[in-house]
Amino acid sequence: EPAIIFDLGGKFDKSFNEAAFNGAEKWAKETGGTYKELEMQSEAQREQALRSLAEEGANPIIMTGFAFGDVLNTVAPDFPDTKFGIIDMVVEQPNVKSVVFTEDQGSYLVGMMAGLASKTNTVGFIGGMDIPLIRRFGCGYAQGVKAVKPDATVILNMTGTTPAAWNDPVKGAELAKAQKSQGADVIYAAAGGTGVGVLQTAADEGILSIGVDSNQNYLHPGKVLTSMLKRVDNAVYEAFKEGEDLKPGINVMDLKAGGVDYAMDDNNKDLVTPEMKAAVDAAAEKIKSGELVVHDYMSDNTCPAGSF
Amino acid sequence: MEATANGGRQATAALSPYAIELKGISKAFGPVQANRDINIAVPRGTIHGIIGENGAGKSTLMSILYGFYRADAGEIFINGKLTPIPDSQSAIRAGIGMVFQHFKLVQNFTVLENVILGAEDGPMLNTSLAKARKVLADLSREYEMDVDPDALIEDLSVGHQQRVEILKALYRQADILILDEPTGVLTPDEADHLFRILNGLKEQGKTIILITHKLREIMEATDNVSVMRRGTMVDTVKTAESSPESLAELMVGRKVLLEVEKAKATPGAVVLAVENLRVKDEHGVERLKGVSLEIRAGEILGIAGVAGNGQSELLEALGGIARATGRITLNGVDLPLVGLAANGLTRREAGIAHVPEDRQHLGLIMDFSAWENVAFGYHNDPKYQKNALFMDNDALRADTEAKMARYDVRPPIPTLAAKNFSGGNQQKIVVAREVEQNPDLLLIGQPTRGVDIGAIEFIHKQIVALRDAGKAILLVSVELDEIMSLSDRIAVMFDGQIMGTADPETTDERALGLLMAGVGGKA
Amino acid sequence: MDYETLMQILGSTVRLGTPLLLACLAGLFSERAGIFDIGLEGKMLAAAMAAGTVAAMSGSAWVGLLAGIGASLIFAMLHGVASITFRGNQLISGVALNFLSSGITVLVAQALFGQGGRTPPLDGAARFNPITLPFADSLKDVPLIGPLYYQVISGHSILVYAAVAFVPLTWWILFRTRFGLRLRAVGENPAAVDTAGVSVKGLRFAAVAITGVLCGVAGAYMATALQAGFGREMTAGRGYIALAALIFAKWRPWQALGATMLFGFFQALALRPDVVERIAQVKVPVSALDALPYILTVLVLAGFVGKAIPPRAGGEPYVKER
Amino acid sequence: MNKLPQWADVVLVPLISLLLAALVAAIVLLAIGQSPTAALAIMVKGAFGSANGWGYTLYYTTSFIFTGLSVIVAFHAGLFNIGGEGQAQLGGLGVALVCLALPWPHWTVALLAATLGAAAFGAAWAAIPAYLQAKRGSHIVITTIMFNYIASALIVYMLVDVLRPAGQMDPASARFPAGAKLPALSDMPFISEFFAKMNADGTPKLTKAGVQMYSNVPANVTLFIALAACFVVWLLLWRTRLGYQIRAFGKSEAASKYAGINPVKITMIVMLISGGLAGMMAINNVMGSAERLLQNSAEGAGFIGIAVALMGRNHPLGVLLAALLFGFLYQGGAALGLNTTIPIEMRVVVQGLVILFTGALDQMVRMLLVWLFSFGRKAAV
Ligand SMILES: Nc1ncnc2c1ncn2[C@@H]1O[C@H](COP(=O)(O)OP(=O)(O)OP(=O)(O)O)[C@@H](O)[C@H]1O
Ligand SMILES: Nc1ncnc2c1ncn2[C@@H]1O[C@H](COP(=O)(O)OP(=O)(O)OP(=O)(O)O)[C@@H](O)[C@H]1O
Ligand SMILES: [Mg+2]
Ligand SMILES: [Mg+2]
Repeated sequence: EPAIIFDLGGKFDKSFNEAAFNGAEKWAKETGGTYKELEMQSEAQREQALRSLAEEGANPIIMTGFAFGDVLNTVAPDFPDTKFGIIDMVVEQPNVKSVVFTEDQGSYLVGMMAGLASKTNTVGFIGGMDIPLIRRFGCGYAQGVKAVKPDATVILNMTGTTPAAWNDPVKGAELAKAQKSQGADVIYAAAGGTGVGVLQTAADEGILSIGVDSNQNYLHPGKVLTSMLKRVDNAVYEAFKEGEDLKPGINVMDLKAGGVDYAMDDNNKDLVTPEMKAAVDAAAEKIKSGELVVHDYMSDNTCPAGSF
Repeated sequence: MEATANGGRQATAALSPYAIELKGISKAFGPVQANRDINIAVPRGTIHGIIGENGAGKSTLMSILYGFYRADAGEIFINGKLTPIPDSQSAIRAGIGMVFQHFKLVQNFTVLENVILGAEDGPMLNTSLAKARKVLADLSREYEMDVDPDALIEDLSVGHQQRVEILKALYRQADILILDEPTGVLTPDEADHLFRILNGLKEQGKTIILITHKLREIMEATDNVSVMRRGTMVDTVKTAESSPESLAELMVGRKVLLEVEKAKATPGAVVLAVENLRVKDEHGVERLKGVSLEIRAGEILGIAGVAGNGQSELLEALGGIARATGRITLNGVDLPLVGLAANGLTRREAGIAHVPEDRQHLGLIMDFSAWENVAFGYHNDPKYQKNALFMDNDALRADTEAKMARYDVRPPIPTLAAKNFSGGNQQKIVVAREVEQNPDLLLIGQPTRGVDIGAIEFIHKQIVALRDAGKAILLVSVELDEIMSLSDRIAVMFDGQIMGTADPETTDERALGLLMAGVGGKA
Repeated sequence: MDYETLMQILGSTVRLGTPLLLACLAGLFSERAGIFDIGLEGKMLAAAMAAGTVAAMSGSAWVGLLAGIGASLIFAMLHGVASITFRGNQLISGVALNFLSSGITVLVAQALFGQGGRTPPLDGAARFNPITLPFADSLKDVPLIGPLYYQVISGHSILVYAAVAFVPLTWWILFRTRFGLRLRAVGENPAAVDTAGVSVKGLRFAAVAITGVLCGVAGAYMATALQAGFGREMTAGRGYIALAALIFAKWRPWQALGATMLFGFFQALALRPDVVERIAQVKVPVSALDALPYILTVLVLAGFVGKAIPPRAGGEPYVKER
Repeated sequence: MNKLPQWADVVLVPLISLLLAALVAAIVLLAIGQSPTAALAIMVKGAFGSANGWGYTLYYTTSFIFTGLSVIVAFHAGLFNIGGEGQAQLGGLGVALVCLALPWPHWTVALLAATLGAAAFGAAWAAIPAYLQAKRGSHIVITTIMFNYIASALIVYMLVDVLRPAGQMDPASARFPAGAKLPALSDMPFISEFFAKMNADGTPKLTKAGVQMYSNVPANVTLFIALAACFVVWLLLWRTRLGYQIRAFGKSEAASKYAGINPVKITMIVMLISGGLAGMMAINNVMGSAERLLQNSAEGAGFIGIAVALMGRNHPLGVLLAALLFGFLYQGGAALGLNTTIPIEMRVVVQGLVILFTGALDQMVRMLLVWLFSFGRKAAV
């Protein structure tokens, strides 16, 4: 029986963890199988959660979030017969599969769209916890904005420095208000549950927002410009399908592999003009072909397009 | 509403000559039977005294009448009518007012606010306050009780606070006024004023119940007097037909020996010398204003005075509890007055033992067993230590058993918690602990408060024996009789100072009373 | 900091200060009556859950508000029974009820909605939406006053204005009415109230009930105005900050407004480390800003910023017979 | 009010309180549509049904013993230390700084140093509220609550800005060196057999290399330190001069002044001991289990200490039993989270109920008992 552990935001964060949950649900529906799940309540529980599931014989065990990296490194060797999958982090163990995404590429695309949709020439980004991974989102986004509007202002904010930053909608809302008062009319939230507050406020205040991880366009129809899709659902789905034969190693899910994308549906079709879509799609093709290289913040911890 | 209530009262007035009749009142606090089947009748328009030893149940009985406590059994008749009094509201409605032994005032409220509390005229304060201000002015004038209606209670003297309590009752148009030990905190002068007020009230037809320990006051002020003993009502007599001696006998149940048998003192060298001792309380008010005194070996110095004139502070400063300035020397050695070195422990090491005034609050840990209490204050004493780390609990228990036997503590069970001993036996434990330490100086406050006659004699004997062994003793007591009969020398305190000294052989209560009131003596 | 940013932060201050203010006034009633209440947090949380749940189910924020008040009242009465009727330790009772609330809110929300202890997001009439005061839009561009009026004064939900109105109301009740006189007296010397013929228990229960109502409003504000729904532990220690503010305010209503807005300002600042950094010219750790209200409270308690004397009978059950 | 016999007060009151708490918890479970009996069965199985379960139960028990003792030491001096959580977190910081300071040659040396570090940091964190209480009369309950929040902010700062190794994303310290690794119960001679992994057929599980495998449980040598601490606290309180003074001070501050017991000194010493004990919990969770410092490492154990102390009637032996009870609750609660749809918060509910009934409604329970006893008496007459 496979198992999944969700990180602190909880499986209903409408974003990252929910995407993983959807992948698991999809697998369950298709195969009729069952799976075990656990939600983290605190940092210190991670190890117990992992061990408990492994002791109970769950296999494979998928966990969402980089924060599991360290404990997985110590737990995996104790259960050589169990396969583990971790998302957003590389753990080099013989029984661990690591799945990472090129968020910079997806963020670049929605950044272009934000630049094109902005009337004030100012756009915002609200990240969750201030870590290189999230800066990668922000940096890709800023590059995308600058690609279409070189003189645009990109306001980059982070919610906090601890995992609590993933689940602080009040702070998200206040940051969104602050960005709006600085002139931003499109705000990209890459902040897990915190983003719910950002999107809510943007809708309340009559500006556009961009969702993350899951397709969040439906949350405020006609008010969410698009969502940067990170196909965590696919990653989980695939892992569950591979089951006990989960292939260890590193799996990079990039634009080309369908790991990241932007969301189009009925909710935002009136917001995205055909020209915008054409421009973004063209860039996507160039990225896939390698013609266009988006700078990855995590490669050197710098961002050419903005400062945090 | 008030008018009809008054009218109702007047209507029934004709029916019964008694303002109050209590029938078969009983009340227990846990194991303590504070009142047992009490009957009493108080004729209207009289001042009725109630006397009895500490703990006899006087306050309890009156609190029941005022609805503060609920009786376990019994009936209350007001003006001949059966009147259940389940709470104070009912008592107030029945025209009863009470001034408690411990005042029930809100310290940071003004006089006016305290007066209207619970007797407001409507949901809005300003109308109530305006009316009360007027009524209060009238009452103050009528009874010569001037108080500033806007003063905060905490800024008033005790005497004034008591006036506020009386005004509170009068404001509620009380016909029956209960005063629980009103003069304990007053100077004789203030007390006289109070009695003038009470007589004025009586002339207006009000009924007054007066609880006091002072036989003189009973004789001077009351029409009738009831005597309580150990929770029961012993007798009610006409004051005019009784005498202090007969009342005292009723109170304690046998003839009272007021004199303590002791030989003449043979004072030796000065043991304790105090110079210009000053103590401030936590509000910065000076409570001890430069006291100087000396006690010699083999001498008992008695401190007389109305409670609250600095005696407690004197004991606390000498016992190392309160910070002080000035100078204290014991056998010629200076004792520290401030800082960490000034504490009960170092004083004991220096040779001072201390029986505090309030044994339950200071002298004992009520939840500790008797043997733990015997080490209290002497827990560092080498004889109670097993080694550097641990206390020798076995030795302590043995020691306690010995002390209990010698002092006839009942029951003689070292493991019983202090709170499970009666007041007298608690006091014996404290006295045993302190006296057996064989100190150079014994400080002893209210040694026989709440203690029965038998135990009083025993404790007095211990004090005299210690004196005869050549030790110095400082005795503080509010009981003038006790001071007169035990002391070899008497110092009278008033307002934080020593007003004068007297020889018990040659002085009398009247002379002491003047000193206690701050009249005469050194200014 | 430019004026526009300041106004924006002050606007946040009002929004974030409001739950603190409501909870602080709540605590004021209870503590003035001599019942210590460290359970403000739990009551707010229970109210937030009930308000979020009922608003989601009924679609009406007002019904949600009532439910929030109801839930908070239940906790208040539990505290009353424990500390007034059974003379239990008020601190322990408060601690216990906080735990109870922290757990039971998640249990109930999870049982009802199955969304990880959250209620569904609220919108439309299920939320208390911002109210734009008259002329706010037209005055917006008037220098100085315009932004102040538009950002700080206008644009809050009705509960914010209600909370501010509770301040003079509380003052008036406490110092101008019979009830207030008795309530203050019972917190200072219950025996005085008792012997004056007024029920100590009745007064204390009334005070505790008011505390329940105000905490209920505070919690409902959290779930239906500040946020759009209930989330686990969403009060995030605000009850304790309110308690701190109460001490800071020395148990007085107007000072409570000042103290809670000050603490709200700290919270608003903590949201904008960029601004703080610009002003201070050094990188200030966000955790330092988070800790500021608590540090300030300790300083107040230590008497460095004026001595706070609590109601004298506070924390002690009223016992007539030992 | 009638008095209860002592045995009833000591044994019956907590038991009945516990029963009432359990009853209400059962009602809560029924109300959310779950079966209380099934839940109990899962909890018992999860906590005591396997060696691994025991490993966690004892691990939690160890932590709760420390925080429970911390609370009772302060209680006996009349001080209500709600700051155990913050003190335990600071203790964790102490442990981390010690463990990361040196490549420790052997765990015994590291344990000694880390224990000192944990106790010192926990004590230091309690010292400020203690000082403010003793010298300035600031209510220790409020200050310790404030210090809990300040502690967690401080830990965040330390983890984010100071202790986090370069390149690591989650706010946590580096792993402690191997020399600082405490033996888990499953690493210890004799005891380890209990934690051997078994195949389904009952034979011992072997690695590929043919070595016997053991469950790696978090319960570790610290358990024995905790047991020793119970005994030491008992000795301290009831056998030493200091304990005598602590208890006297706690019963009556006024009287202890009369006896020359210095309130400032006692308050300080007691809070240092209390904070030290709470801090020492960190050798169990931070050094013994996580082997690095994490955010919120104490996981509420500081608060559970209050429940444990109340349940344990302020006696070290009672604390030991109550800690085991809460260890069961915690591990059982985790099992609930794993195996049922009952949220893990259930254990917080139970914790709240236990504190409520044993700490705040004890008078009610006592009155109930007096009432019941009065029947017995009447029947006897
Ligand atoms: N609230 C109470 N709870 C328990 N016991 C009480 C209470 N009040 C009084 N008692 C006990 O009841 C008995 C009678 O006390 P009461 O105060 O009526 O005596 P009293 O005659 O007024 O004495 P005193 O002269 O000292 O004022 C005493 O044994 C006392 O300890
Ligand atoms: N709180 C208590 N708990 C248990 N027993 C008590 C308590 N208080 C008093 N007692 C018991 O009740 C009895 C009466 O106590 P009380 O203080 O009224 O004695 P008393 O008649 O005033 O004696 P004494 O003259 O020695 O003061 C005593 O035997 C005592 O052991
Ligand atoms: Mg009396
Ligand atoms: Mg007695």
